[in-house]
Amino acid sequence: MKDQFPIFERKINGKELVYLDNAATTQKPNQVIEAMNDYYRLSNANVHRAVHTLAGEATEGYEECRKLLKKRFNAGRAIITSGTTEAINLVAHSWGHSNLNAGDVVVLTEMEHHSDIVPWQMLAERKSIELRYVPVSDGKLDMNAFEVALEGAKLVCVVHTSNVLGIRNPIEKIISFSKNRGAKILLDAAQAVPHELIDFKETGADFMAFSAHKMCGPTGIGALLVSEEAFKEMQPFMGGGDMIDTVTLSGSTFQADEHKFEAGTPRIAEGVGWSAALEWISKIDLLNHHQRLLSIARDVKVSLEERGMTVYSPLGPGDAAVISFTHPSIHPEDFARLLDAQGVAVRTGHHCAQPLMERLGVNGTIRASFYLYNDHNDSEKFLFAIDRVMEAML
Amino acid sequence: MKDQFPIFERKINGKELVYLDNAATTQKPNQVIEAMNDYYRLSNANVHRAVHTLAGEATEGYEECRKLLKKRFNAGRAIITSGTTEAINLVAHSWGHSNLNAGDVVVLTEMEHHSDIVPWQMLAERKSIELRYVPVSDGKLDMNAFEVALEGAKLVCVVHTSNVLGIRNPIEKIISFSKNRGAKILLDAAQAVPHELIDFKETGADFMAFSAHKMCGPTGIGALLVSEEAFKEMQPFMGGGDMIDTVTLSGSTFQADEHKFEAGTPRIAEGVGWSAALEWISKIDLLNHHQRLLSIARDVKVSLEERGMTVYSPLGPGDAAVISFTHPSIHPEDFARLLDAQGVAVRTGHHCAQPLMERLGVNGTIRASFYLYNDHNDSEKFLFAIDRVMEAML
Amino acid sequence: MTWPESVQEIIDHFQEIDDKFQRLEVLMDYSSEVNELPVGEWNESNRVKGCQSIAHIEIEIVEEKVSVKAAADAKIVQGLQGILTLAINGLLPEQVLNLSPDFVEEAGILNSLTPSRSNGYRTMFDMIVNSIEEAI
Amino acid sequence: MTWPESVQEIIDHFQEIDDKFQRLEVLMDYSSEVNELPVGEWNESNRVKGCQSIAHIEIEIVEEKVSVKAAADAKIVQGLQGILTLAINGLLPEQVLNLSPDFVEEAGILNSLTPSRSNGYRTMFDMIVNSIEEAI
Ligand SMILES: Cc1ncc(COP(=O)(O)O)c(C=O)c1O
Ligand SMILES: Cc1ncc(COP(=O)(O)O)c(C=O)c1O
Repeated sequence: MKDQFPIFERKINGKELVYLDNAATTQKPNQVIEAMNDYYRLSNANVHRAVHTLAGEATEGYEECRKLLKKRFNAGRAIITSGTTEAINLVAHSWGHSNLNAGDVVVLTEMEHHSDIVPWQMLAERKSIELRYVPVSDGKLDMNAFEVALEGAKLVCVVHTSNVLGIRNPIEKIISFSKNRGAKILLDAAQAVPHELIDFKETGADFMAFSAHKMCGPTGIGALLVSEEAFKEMQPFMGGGDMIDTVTLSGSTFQADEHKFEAGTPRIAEGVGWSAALEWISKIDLLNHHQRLLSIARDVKVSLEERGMTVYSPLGPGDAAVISFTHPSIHPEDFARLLDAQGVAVRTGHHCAQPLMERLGVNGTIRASFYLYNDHNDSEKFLFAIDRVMEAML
Repeated sequence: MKDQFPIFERKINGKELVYLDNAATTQKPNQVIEAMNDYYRLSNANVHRAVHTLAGEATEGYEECRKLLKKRFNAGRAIITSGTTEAINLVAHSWGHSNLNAGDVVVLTEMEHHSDIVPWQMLAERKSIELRYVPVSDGKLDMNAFEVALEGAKLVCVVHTSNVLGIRNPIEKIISFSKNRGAKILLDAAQAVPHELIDFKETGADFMAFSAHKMCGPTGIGALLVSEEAFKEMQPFMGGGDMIDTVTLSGSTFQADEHKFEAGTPRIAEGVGWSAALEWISKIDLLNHHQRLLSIARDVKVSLEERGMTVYSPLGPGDAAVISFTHPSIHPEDFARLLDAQGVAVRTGHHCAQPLMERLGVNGTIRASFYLYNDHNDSEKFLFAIDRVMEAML
Repeated sequence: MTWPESVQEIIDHFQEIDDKFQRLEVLMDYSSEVNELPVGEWNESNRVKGCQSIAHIEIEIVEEKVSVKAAADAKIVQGLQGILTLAINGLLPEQVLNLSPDFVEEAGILNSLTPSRSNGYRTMFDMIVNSIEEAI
Repeated sequence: MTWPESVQEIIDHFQEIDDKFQRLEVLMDYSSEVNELPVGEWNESNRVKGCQSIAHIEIEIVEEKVSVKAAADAKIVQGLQGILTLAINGLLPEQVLNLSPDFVEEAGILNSLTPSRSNGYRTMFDMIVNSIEEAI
């Protein structure tokens, strides 16, 4: 599959690229790059309310993205944002601000990405909302504590698949518990949609946020899927062109559909690129790759442990092929730089999940995350590079 | 110059493209398209806090955009946003929310784009702020009324150059009056930066918002320049990755610089593309082109008036080459479609400025807006196409 | 697919023309086929949303047959309404419900408009279908 | 540009090596040149901001000469600190102020790090310059 991704023709420090930083962002196949290229070369124009040919093509191209999102994820409403982070902030502002009041409870988990913590802390400060964090124990969400935390909750925000540990949380259970208690549910699916096909309506969630760039699409675009019920409760977030129906000096009325939440010139080229990525990925057997990558990751985990590493990722059946580990004496940053010198790209640090780091009792980890184009060859080179680092450092 | 813009190789309905919808979005030169292409083919990675080669390159590429913005516009602070609209909403949320209180006055004008009206209406509703609109008379801001409106104003928001009429407002005067009264100033420079080089510090403004896509850059990215004084008064807007310093369950601290306002994975490829556009445009003699285009536009205006059109654009010395007009009996939409059939792209409608339309006493206009690559050839074809429409319709 | 004769004539008419400008001219000619909906009867429920221009369309069942009235300030939109009128007016409700909106594509009419235009047309077609479904 | 002899030696040393991995190894060797800043003296003002790793650097003027103390948990960062120590320690303040931070680029040291790393290095160099300017 690597031949569909032009970046693998590139040499890094004279070596073939072993790209294991997929949880941060994935590489882009030719189709995606070409689609954006063609857009700028052939159809570039501003969208909506326009009647010339280019503008029509641009509008169709951009709106195609929404159609594909709705189709792929079986969603009634797909709001296009600049990414997962904006999508979650959108929920905090346009749903949270008008539906949560002093004393109301929002349940989060210790496993959340900062993008699903900070917006709620900011809202909590403004509106005196109570935040409850479900603890992680043994690398898993404590489901008993979750049930306790649910008491009186209006909203539950949970990461579907952890970007640090690859753990897929028991979201079916979480959603059914939450709904039974009358709470709305937001899924941070940034790490989930690259690895599995999610039927949004079937999950029963109210909001689902994710980014294009983690699923072979471009930077600068993402989406928020919304249930019909929650959609009705949302107020506009940002104001501007495209989201209004009429504007007068004494006040404005807004569009009725998703455009209400998409103020200003939208991410047109990005929408075209994401459409191409969605088309591309729709032809991929994700389940098959998931099993293949998980099996590679499990082998790597064993090898790392044999070399004295602590591996934090359980790599259970539904988990993504993400391995977080540390070495007892080699600093993650040194480790990563010495891997980079051998063409191996991994990420180090807190992975935007400091509370989870705290829980794991580390400052940071080294994270190797696998995706569709990775294979045994990559894992062998990775382990080989690890050995060279250890030789040099110990 | 057209040969630097691949889109002009394209035929529209069998005709050469006459692109006169530049106020909506401009076309992109090869360098810009290639830069993004190369980014995705060679350097794609997520930015910040990472130590591998691709991530380093991506970070440098993205941060280069900020450097170029600061340099070109002589600004101390450049926050990267998804466009003008987000930039203005950012001011409303992160400065307005914490610095404006019930009864405070914000001065706007009737000439504003919806993106500089609706965010303030939304804030006014939440915080009981008073909005005052400076009227337009004879197609100009009423400066006497402006002085009256300034009484007690905390913030003045004004469009530097009108997207409907091309008028360049007397912003030097507006800023000095406003500063004398102690009000902060936001410039909506979406239509200004494509046409003139602005020294932000020299203007004395506190905020300046604009979009890349209107100055040969990509979609999905824009900027807010901020004075040092105003920057200190800004609170975070969206929360998430990259904008924090530390996150704990009991609260978070934020970055000190512009990153504080850039939550989540930024617009990386877009930043790379905009950098290329900024480099490209820095080699263009904007003043020279401005005079050339204005002179073309003035000739066109005369020709349109000879044909019985009402032209609303004064096309004064500093104005952009934007011509808004209507025909007494032909509907703008019919007009635009019949022009499109001849390869001519213009925009029709309210141009996201309904209050100004109201003031002009029309539902909408036809707008032809010229940019660097337009020439006499285009204006001739445009007039020729107009004649054919009139022949067919009258 | 075979269309009602009235529709087939329209398709044939359009297919003879290559030039987009001329197709738009022909489209505007059909504006005279509209049975005008008087301004006094314009309301939110018969307004065609998402159009730049002002457009209204109203469907009634008169003596078991579909009757279309419409109005638009832009002539091209009124031309589309004229074609819809020719295609639908006087048919039985069931016949209309069996009709596919695609004929204008087949005829290359939408082709002569910009793609996003199709929304306005689709909206009108959907409004017709909804009105008929409600009425029967 | 000519560098102080101590710096020139470092540059020469690095320029002999082609392989990035080996350059990093050499860089780490320099970590032993650091005069350690004890943990008790770590504070916000000597913390190197924007580093992933923990890093501190403190400058004093002792008997009119510059004295550098530093600490970092990552060995590569400590190696950079070691090189800065060799380049600067014992010089007169004015000599340091005349020094350009570019020598590590010249030597290809930064080259062997990722570009964004340069920020951490630059930060340290700027901290040194600022401390000296404040002290004199
Ligand atoms: C004057 C003015 N302000 C604001 C905007 C909004 O810019 P954007 O849609 O790129 O956010 C525009 C462009 O549409 C404009 O012309
Ligand atoms: C689980 C999770 N949530 C949220 C985000 C934020 O996504 P983005 O930075 O694209 O907004 C990420 C990625 O960094 C993530 O992994």
